[in-house]
Amino acid sequence: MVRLTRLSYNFGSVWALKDVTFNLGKGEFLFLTGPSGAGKTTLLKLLYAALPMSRGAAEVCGFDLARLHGRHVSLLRRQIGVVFQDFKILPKKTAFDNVALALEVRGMAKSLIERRVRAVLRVLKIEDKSYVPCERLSGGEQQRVAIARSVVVNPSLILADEPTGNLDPGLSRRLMDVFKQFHAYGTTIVMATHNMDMLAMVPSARIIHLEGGRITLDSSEQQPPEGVHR
Amino acid sequence: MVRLTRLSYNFGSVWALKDVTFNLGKGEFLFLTGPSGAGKTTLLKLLYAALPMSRGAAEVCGFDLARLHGRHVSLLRRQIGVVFQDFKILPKKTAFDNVALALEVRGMAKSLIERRVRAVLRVLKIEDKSYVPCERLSGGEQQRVAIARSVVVNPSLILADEPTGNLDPGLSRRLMDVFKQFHAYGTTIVMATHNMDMLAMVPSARIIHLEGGRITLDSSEQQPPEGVHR
Amino acid sequence: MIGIALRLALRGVRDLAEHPWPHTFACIAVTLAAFLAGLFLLFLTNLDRELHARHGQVQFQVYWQPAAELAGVQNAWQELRSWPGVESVRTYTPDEALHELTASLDPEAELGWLKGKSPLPATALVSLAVPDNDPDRPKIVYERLKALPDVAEVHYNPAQMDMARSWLAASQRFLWPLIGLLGLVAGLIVGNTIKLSQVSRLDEVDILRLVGARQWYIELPMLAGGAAQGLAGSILGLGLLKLFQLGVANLLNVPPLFLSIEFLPWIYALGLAASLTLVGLLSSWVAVR
Amino acid sequence: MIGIALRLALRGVRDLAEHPWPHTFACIAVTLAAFLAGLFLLFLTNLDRELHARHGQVQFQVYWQPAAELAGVQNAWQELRSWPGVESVRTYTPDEALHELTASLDPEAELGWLKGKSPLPATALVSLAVPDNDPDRPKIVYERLKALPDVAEVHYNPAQMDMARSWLAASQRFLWPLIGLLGLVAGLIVGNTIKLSQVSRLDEVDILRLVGARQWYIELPMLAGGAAQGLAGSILGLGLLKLFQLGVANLLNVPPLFLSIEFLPWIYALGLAASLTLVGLLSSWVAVR
Ligand SMILES: Nc1ncnc2c1ncn2[C@@H]1O[C@H](COP(=O)(O)OP(=O)(O)OP(=O)(O)O)[C@@H](O)[C@H]1O
Ligand SMILES: Nc1ncnc2c1ncn2[C@@H]1O[C@H](COP(=O)(O)OP(=O)(O)OP(=O)(O)O)[C@@H](O)[C@H]1O
Ligand SMILES: [Mg+2]
Ligand SMILES: [Mg+2]
Repeated sequence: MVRLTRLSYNFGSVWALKDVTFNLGKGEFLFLTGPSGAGKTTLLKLLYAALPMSRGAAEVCGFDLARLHGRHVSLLRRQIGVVFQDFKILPKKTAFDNVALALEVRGMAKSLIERRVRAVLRVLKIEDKSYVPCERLSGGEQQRVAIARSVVVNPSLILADEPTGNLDPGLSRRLMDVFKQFHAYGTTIVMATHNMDMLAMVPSARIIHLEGGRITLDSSEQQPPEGVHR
Repeated sequence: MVRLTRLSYNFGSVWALKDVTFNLGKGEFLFLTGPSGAGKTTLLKLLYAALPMSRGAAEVCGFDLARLHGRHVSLLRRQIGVVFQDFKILPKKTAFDNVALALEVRGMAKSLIERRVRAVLRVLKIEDKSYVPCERLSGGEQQRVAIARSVVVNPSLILADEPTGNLDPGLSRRLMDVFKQFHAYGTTIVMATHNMDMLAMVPSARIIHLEGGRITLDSSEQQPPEGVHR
Repeated sequence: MIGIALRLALRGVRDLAEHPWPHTFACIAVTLAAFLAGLFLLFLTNLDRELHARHGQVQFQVYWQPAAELAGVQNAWQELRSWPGVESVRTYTPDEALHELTASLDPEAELGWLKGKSPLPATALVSLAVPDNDPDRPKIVYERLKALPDVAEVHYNPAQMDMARSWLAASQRFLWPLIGLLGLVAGLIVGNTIKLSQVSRLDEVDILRLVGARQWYIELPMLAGGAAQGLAGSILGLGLLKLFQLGVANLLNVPPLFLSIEFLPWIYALGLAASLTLVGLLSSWVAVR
Repeated sequence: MIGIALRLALRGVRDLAEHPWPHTFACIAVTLAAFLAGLFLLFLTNLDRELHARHGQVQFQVYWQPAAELAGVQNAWQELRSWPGVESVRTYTPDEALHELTASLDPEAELGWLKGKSPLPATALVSLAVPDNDPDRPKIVYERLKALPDVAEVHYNPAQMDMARSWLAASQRFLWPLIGLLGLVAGLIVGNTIKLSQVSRLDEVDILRLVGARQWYIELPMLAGGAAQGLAGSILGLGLLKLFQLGVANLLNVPPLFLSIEFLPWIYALGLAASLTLVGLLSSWVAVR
């Protein structure tokens, strides 16, 4: 699903990622941890082609990121559900519209959209805020809209950047349940988090710890790099 | 420092706060907890006059919020340091400028500003990002800028809304150390958080739990409402 | 496909309501730019029309011999009116000429005693239109006038003839470039403003890209929105202009100016609206890129 | 206090660079609006000047008797030029008149044999300025011309006289309202655009309020920024206009039009710049509120 080989990325003189190499098989659950500024967001951004590749090689969902452009970018992104650290939802549109947007972009029929969006909003317990403009939602509610938008498309890869930062423990657990359910159906999940409680909730998950842009710990290191996880 | 009497607030038909009553003495440390959408942010916004009072009575730092307007709003706000849940920093300005802004607004001399801002940025470990525009900072770095701006003014009341959402455990602990230090010097602190680990770090703190806009638990309830804490 | 495109376009127009202020301001600015451009055009077209009307013609003053028979002269006058290109003929019998002259100098003069004894000749003022494709007409007409029986003299101001021709040439040379310049400036104002108002939607564009929207899916609503603003603004602007024109139409239409201000030829108005709409579309396109 | 105000104002101008695109677009739009308004003004002032020059005067055509002594006539011509209000006197001896007439009709005609035997009288075309405060002058001059020795006839077009007066009245009545309207429209365009560009700074205003800034601390930089944009735009626009004027100044200055296009009177230019600056200031103020 994801193969990174000596991936590096710099913002001017700041190297946010240095020689990151790992493979992630279909259906794996990966926690990205590391202190603030370690490069977690940068890594996720590279994976969904929001930053251009500069050094190293990367393959995501069968797309070679170094040779990706034009409409292939949108094709790649349609396979990925992303929860952004800063949500990136449209403040003037309602929660429903924000979530539906991801499906409309894929050309899905209106009635189907309606059903799926409702279902997802219900699972994340914001169905009562469906028709409220997002700028009027609380921090946690906005975060749940962002999460809903990422999973509503039934992606084959979910990238979640600090998705529990504004959620209370109860909602965090519920979110993990949703992710675990997707995981059970074979979705690959990459979640960047500072919340150590989350790690405990998915004991089978792989953990990669970044520090200063380098991998300092990979819980699967004992195993051969291209092994059981594929 | 803060006296609330049957404070209620509604957004249209949604009652975000209902009959909230409590007194907070100078130098108290209060944790506001509660599920997402409980009304924590709304309560904080009322305290620094970002929302107009509608029902009930409130006094903050000696200002009666119901009869506050014009330049008194800015006078009140100058006594308060606020960490916003969504940071509210200027993306185009550097970290230094964002923090300095709070001091410039108070008419402080340039050289003094320089010294204080540097000191605060160092404590929060972002001195190496001082001259980077904030839009280029990571989530946790932006949050630290927001925190730095709230404490740099030496406020008599700190309102912090989920200040550790994007911080790793190490930085969260450091932030709590900073807050505890201010607390030791007599600053009143109100912190809304979902992070239960934080509660454990200030054992002497008072905890108010909101649910659906109502106080469901006040750890000082055993004591008379207008007692030792004044 | 067309259904989707239409739906997207409609959505683009609807979405303008999400940022009401920028788009209202933009629409006002487009309206005003359209009005200003239209006002200028109105001015130019009216001026051109007026000058064409006044200068695109030559006048001959024909003097008959004082001894000429009035009946014969009046026959000639009748004939004159049917000559090709002759637009008007103002005639004065000797008595009328005298009356006209003295009345203009001293309205109270008592002239009854001069009746029938006027020292002035019979005259006719012949206005001739000079078409662009027949520059020799004045000369031919001049010869024909001279050849009329009993005609003593034919005066005409050759400078006037030149003036007419140079005005025509100048207006041909400058009017269109001026209109072009005007269009450019109005277009730039409108384009700028619409681009500026679309800046408030760039966040949206970003987010759409991030959730996997194709380029056209993003662009179409923006283009439709921009075009709608251009169209709405130019229609409002032209409406304002029409009101203005109705208000001033007859203000100058008093003797002896007789300047009636007419509305833009509809083709100009249509062109203005169409080009501003196009500009709105293009500048939205630039804004999304 | 003044130091702080100055520093804040400077900061407002500097901060424009933080949102380069909106403010660049706004500045371009202001430039173009200023240019357009200036162009219109240029047009109006030149037209007015031209029409005043052409219509604010009356022309008399004076015919001497064919038998008059040429020397005496030429003395009269000399005297004429010194009369009050007389702007020019174009004179034709009989030969010159004949030459002029025939040359204009047929430039190749051989006229040597006619020399000294011209059938035409000596004539003079007297241009008289008609000041607003002396409407009777034409009549007086007419009487004096008639009283000259050997003068046979004096023609003048009384309608022309009326025309001059009505134009003056009309331009007094319409020029200023038109300029006012123009200013209003340009002002609205500029105001709108600057307000639109300041929308991108409203976040900043919000944040400043939240950290406890006073109203004037927030407003001053915005006002300075808006005024700077208005000023910069109008200076650029007037610069463009000057270039335009230099480019076209002599295009129409060819015989027989002799229309030289002059730049705006400096007081108009100054007024334009000042009012656009004020508009920028005011609309920023509205934006912050
Ligand atoms: N501007 C607004 N207009 C309408 N409703 C609002 C607005 N702001 C907040 N609300 C509603 O008020 C309720 C309380 O919101 P508030 O932001 O105070 O919650 P919170 O406790 O801070 O939650 P979180 O932990 O998710 O940040 C929520 O139901 C929210 O949807
Ligand atoms: N657009 C940018 N321009 C310049 N530097 C950047 C930019 N974005 C991120 N950086 C820098 O790159 C480094 C890694 O940033 P990144 O956002 O990946 O960190 P992170 O691991 O997500 O941190 P956090 O947990 O705080 O969100 C940081 O030092 C950050 O300042
Ligand atoms: Mg991050
Ligand atoms: Mg909140």
